[in-house]
Amino acid sequence: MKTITLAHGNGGELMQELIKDIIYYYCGNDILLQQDDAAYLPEVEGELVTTTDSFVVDPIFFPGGDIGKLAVCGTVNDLAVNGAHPLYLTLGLILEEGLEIDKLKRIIKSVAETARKAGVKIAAGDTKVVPQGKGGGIYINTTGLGVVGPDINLQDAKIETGDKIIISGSIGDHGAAILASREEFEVSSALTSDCALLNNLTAQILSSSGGIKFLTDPTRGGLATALHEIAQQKQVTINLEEEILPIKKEVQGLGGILGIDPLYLASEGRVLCVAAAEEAEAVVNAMKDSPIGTGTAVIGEVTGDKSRVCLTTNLGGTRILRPLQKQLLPRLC
Amino acid sequence: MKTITLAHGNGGELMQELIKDIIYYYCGNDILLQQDDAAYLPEVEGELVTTTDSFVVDPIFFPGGDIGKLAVCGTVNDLAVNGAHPLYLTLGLILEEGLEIDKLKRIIKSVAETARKAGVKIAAGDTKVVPQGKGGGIYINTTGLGVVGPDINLQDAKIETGDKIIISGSIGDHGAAILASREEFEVSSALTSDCALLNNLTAQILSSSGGIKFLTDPTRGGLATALHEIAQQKQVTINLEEEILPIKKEVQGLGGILGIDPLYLASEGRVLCVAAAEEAEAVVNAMKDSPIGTGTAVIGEVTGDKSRVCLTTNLGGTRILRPLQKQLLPRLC
Amino acid sequence: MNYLEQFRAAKINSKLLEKLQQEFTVVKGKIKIMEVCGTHTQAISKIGLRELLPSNVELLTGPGCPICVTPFSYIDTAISLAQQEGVMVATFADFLKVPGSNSTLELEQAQGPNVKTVYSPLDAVKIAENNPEQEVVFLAVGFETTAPVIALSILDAQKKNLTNYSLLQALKTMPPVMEELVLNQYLDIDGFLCPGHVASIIGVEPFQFLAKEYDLPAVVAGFEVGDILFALEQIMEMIVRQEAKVVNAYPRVVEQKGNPKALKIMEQVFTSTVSRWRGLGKITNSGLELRPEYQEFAAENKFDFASATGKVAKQSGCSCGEVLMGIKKPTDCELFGTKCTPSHPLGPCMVSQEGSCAAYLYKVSVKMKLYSKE
Amino acid sequence: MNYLEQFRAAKINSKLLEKLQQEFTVVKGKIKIMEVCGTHTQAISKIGLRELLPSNVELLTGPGCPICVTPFSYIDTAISLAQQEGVMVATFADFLKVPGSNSTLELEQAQGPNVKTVYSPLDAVKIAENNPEQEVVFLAVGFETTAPVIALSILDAQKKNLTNYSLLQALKTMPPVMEELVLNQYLDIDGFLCPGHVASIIGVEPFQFLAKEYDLPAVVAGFEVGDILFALEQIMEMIVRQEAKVVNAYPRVVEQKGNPKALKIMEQVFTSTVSRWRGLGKITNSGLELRPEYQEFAAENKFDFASATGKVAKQSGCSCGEVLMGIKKPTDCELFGTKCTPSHPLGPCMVSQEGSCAAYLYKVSVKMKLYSKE
Amino acid sequence: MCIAVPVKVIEIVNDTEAVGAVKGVRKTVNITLISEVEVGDYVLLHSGCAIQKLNQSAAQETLAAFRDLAQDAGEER
Amino acid sequence: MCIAVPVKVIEIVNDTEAVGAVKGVRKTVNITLISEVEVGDYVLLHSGCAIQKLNQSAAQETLAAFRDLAQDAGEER
Ligand code: SF4
Ligand code: SF4
Ligand SMILES: [Mg+2]
Ligand SMILES: [Mg+2]
Ligand SMILES: [Mg+2]
Ligand SMILES: [Mg+2]
Ligand SMILES: [Mg+2]
Ligand SMILES: [Mg+2]
Ligand SMILES: [Mg+2]
Ligand SMILES: [Mg+2]
Ligand SMILES: [Mg+2]
Ligand SMILES: [Mg+2]
Repeated sequence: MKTITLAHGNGGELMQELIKDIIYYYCGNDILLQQDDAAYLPEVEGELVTTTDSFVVDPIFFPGGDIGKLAVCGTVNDLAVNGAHPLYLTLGLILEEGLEIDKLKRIIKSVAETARKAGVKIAAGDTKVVPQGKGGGIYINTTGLGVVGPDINLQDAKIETGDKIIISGSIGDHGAAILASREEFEVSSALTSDCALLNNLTAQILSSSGGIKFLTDPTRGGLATALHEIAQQKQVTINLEEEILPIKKEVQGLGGILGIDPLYLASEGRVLCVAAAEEAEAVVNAMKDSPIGTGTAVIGEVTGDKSRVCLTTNLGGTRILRPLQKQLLPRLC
Repeated sequence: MKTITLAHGNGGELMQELIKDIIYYYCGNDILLQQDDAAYLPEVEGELVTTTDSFVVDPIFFPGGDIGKLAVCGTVNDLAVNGAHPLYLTLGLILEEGLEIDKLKRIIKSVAETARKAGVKIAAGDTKVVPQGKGGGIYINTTGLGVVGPDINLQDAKIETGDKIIISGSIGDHGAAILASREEFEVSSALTSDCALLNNLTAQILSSSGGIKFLTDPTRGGLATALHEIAQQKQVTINLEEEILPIKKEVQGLGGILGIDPLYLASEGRVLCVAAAEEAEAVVNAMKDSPIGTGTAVIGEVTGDKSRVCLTTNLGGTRILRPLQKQLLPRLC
Repeated sequence: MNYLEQFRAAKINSKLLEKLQQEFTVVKGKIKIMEVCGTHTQAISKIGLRELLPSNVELLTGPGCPICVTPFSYIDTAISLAQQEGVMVATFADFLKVPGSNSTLELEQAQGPNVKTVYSPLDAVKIAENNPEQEVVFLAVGFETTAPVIALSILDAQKKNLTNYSLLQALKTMPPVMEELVLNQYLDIDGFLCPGHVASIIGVEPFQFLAKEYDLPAVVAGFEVGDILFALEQIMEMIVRQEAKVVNAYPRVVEQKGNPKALKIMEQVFTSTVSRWRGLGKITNSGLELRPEYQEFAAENKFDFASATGKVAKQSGCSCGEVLMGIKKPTDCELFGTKCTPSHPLGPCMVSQEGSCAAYLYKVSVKMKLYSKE
Repeated sequence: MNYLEQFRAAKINSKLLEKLQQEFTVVKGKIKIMEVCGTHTQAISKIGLRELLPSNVELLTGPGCPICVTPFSYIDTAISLAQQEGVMVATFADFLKVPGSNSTLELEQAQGPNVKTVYSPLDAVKIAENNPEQEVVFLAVGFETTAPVIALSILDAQKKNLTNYSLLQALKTMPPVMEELVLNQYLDIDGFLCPGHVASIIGVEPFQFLAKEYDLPAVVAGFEVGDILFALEQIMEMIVRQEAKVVNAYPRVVEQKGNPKALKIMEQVFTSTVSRWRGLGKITNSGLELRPEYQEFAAENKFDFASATGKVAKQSGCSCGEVLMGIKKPTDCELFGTKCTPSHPLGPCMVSQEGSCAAYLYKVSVKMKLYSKE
Repeated sequence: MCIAVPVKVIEIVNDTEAVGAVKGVRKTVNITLISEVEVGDYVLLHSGCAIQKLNQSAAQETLAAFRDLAQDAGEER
Repeated sequence: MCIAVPVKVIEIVNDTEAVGAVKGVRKTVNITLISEVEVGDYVLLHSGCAIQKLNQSAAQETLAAFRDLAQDAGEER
């Protein structure tokens, strides 16, 4: 059978077979193979941290990754930017009737490889099948569990005027790569998603300096929205410098053609960091040492307490950056 | 705005508003309100247990419940039948563009109420929106975290010949209620889903006797499939007595009309228990004390080591019960 | 208690079984009784009856499972129709998993809106009505029980002026195939359990030839446990008394003349034709086809099947035909249990739990035999 | 470096800005320059230019945002079409959030396959081709830049013999509305930044009346930072020299006669008509409508709009019209910032970040004024 | 061959439709294939249609025959 | 009014279609609205169509004018 059918989701024999042949085959480990209603976890040390995300990316294979890689990176990264060491993921699959089983295998293989790289185990899973026309090929939920060591205390850090805003590389690559791979726009480019695991990089950042105030990953909504959330939550003014924003030329090109602002395009492998001014250089250097941080740049700083994000334009003007409001769709003007 | 649009899922302002107005409004608690990429959890005592399930039920509102109640019950129950005390759930929503916001509110309210009853907190959440025609109104993933006390050791219990098979009530009510609510069959009945929280009942069962060998909830695939899994995993023969199987007359009626065997219809609020023969009576009594265990019955026993499930028919014949193979669909013959 | 419930009363059933067991042991030598109805097969299997009978009794499974008797090429044609743009195949769910050369209807269903399972052919007409741009082809399989309902769907489509509803015809009739079995030189049947729901339409008459021409006892039977036990007992009595009659043991549902209104509608729309049976080949007058005035609803007239059936290249290696004819036992099939399993059936006999091969695999006592004359 | 990149060179731009600032301070008194193109507005906002200019300079935002100038009733008609069974409205994404009486196109999109956003009207034709059972109505809004592309879509649909593609017409033309503004007694404009992309189609000629008839300096400008600064500088120079010319500062794209081929196609399909502008009312010859030979592609001829527009009952209370006309400031609107926000806009001026109300709300320096004669 | 179940007619909707009930489940039933159906009748439901009316006295006779036979078994033992 | 971006024509597909490139992104472009387009030309892309060819020498002249003006600013300061 080359295709997922509704019978693969009915809890019966075919489903068990699918789980054994694909999920256990690629992702199997001592915990997952308990095969019970729930999985017992070994004892953990440190403060527990959890996060959940569902992934509904379209297309499910894109330049630089696929939904499987994305689903692991996304949740591992959310743990990582909270200072946690990621340990376990659960894997909830919603398959659409008609999905080719070969595609599912490629995706689960990708889940397994990325999990291995991140050092996390798939602890539990679930597979559902929805009728053809009620899904997107595959949707994936990953929920993560990690631990934070006693030496890390991001929660109580206070962001102050003068703190630097640092990003680990170019912005919007993922969002642009996804848009570029949508047929309707009839575009193509060599652009690939930046989708990557951030846990090693965040560990490096946190060990390089005690001056880290905040870490996040600017995913949905892009850099502007991520910074807006920080500005609102921490009641600070953040000022970016347009001229030093790292944006790849392809991202600019696509933004131009489709009328989309790269500041609102998602990254899936970038850390956004707020660091004390005096520590910024050390942090930048530590980040640049990482293979996925070579493009690290200071892009702005905290300038006040107005709960807003501003961009100083190349010309010296100021733009207020609002959080994303509309769908990212090509516009007439 | 009365309807979910794609903009509610783009990570921007409308999404934040939706989350605050609905998710936080109903489910808010100290942990969820950290609002970070990931949530820090208070220290826990005992062995950690985790489980995940996605819920894709159609229709999303059905007699006796809705997808929100189901999503909480399902995951709480999976923790509970593994002997765990449920503590936290994560909540991953995949909304379909076009879902009425009032429906979403009702569902999230239902999530919150059921979580409150179960004594669990929603620790983290995620909201995605998929285009109209690529979802089922709403899909929900819940991932659960619980702890098992030191006095409980279901993992090492050994199932032996003579052990009794006990169920906490009638079988297949949920599956039948869902089928009955599907318009195409033009049927109606007063049947309601048995969807319920099992954590109090399982706690009662486990405290009533040290002779509990196995607990599970016969959900997808129904009683036959659940027992088949036990038979395979534990290499035992399980024998059921047709005559004492608790099946509601409406479930029988619907099964007759649609040509569907109630043994393969899901329950969402029943515990299936394997108990030592000498403890069976005490266990049954304890179960009957619970408001959701009043229909408890011994329905069979372990009779050998053949990894199969048999049913002794009313006439004294034997039927081998295979796990569910096909979709549950009305048949011609 | 509804009076119908009494047919399921366990106490009486046990007594009936006891009586039956006693009778069988009285008779020396092998006794072979064939149930020709798939629903009887299913009921017998569900009550675990076969193993309760003495070892000299065989309950033979006849050609009454519409899935098992439908030839391979029909499935391929249905699949090739489903694959066509603008065509939606509507079918009873039973057919979903039956393998064709390269696919199944279930797989086609998964690829797009190509296959829709329906509870009734009348639902297929509704689908055609709501999807005017799609040709809805209903897989018209089954026997006389279902034929009137399918006829009704044609009248319904006609009334609604639908030009996008058609049948892929493979309706069959029971008495002709039963006669074929009786005539089979290798087959030695002592009595027939006649199909009660077919008889509810066509009545008892059409089965009389069994007694009159071939001297065989036959009982028209219902489907409750008591019905089946009672019918078997009636056959036994006749065997013991060396008597051959056709007894109506299902009179609450079966009238002597059947259901005249249903028959009239069925005959208005359909007429007899030769039909091809898997494992048995072509049998004269054993099928139903649309009358000339309803030929506009024949999928055959709307599509070019030559090209469709031209595709039938790979065979699955399935021995279902031979199994159905008794030339092979399921275990003689080299695919049995290894490449062919209920989850991944290669032939129709493995598709349903009561299919000959599936039943054999799970060691429910199976004593089916059916020899072909070839 | 691609030669076009040089138009973005930061160093030159800073020098140009410096020069401009110097010039403005030389001039005493208020200077009002209007950019009539929404894309200019957007570019100016993105570079944060307004606040970099001396306080005696106002950059007025003209009626060049197709969203802001489209009347309320048009949105309602589009929504009522989308709500019709068998009708799919194809639109540029800009329109999705604009509120009608009871709904938005975005909400209609969420209810079913009623609204499809397209990158190009040519894509809308493809959709019509692939969905023969649906009427695809394209929302034909925009100015001369877009009109030729929409004309092309009509020719494309005609070549493909499509009978299910049509336009809901609201195309507008720039020079007539600019003249209307000039004639407005309350409005006092010192110079115009002319729309470069409109000019790429229609050329420089149609703007000459500004200088010749009304003695106003005007510069046809591009959209890079340098283009805008340079164009403003050219206007300033003319103001200082009390000279009125129409200068083409975008010659790499704008030919004196525009694009003859595009004009030909546009004129083949469309002809001038009166058009209604939000806040400005009807303006003679300021719109485009399908020529009689293409009227079969007019949605107006396929649907009964009387019934559709009859629905327009509730008004949102939006003061966009008055804001556009300068009778009210955004802050004078009682809905501003409370009931009307960028996430929940009640009027088109709040829809895009550069809309007058949205811009005002976020305190990007807004100095827009536009008085009506009423 | 064909699954069919008896249902009790509890409502005649129109010439072609009735509502049948069995064990607390109601089902819309097409009644075109049978004649003179009334509320209270039992009909045999197959594939959405009533294909025959049930004959209650014949049922009672069959039940009586069952009982006779069952008694036989009891006696002979 | 209308977003439009210059792209370089890198391939003429047929009478109506070309491939344009800008900053490493390729885009199919309808060229029906312009005449005599060749590979190497720059065209202005709006809503899927090339609406005008770019005039390279005019561009250079404009750039020269920019530079002159910028120099002015430098001198005057
Ligand atoms: S085992 Fe499978 S392939 Fe072989 S005869 Fe049976 S159904 Fe056909
Ligand atoms: S604030 Fe809103 S409602 Fe008021 S004028 Fe502006 S857009 Fe219209
Ligand atoms: Mg479970
Ligand atoms: Mg689970
Ligand atoms: Mg994430
Ligand atoms: Mg599960
Ligand atoms: Mg994150
Ligand atoms: Mg998250
Ligand atoms: Mg569960
Ligand atoms: Mg999230
Ligand atoms: Mg098809
Ligand atoms: Mg519509």
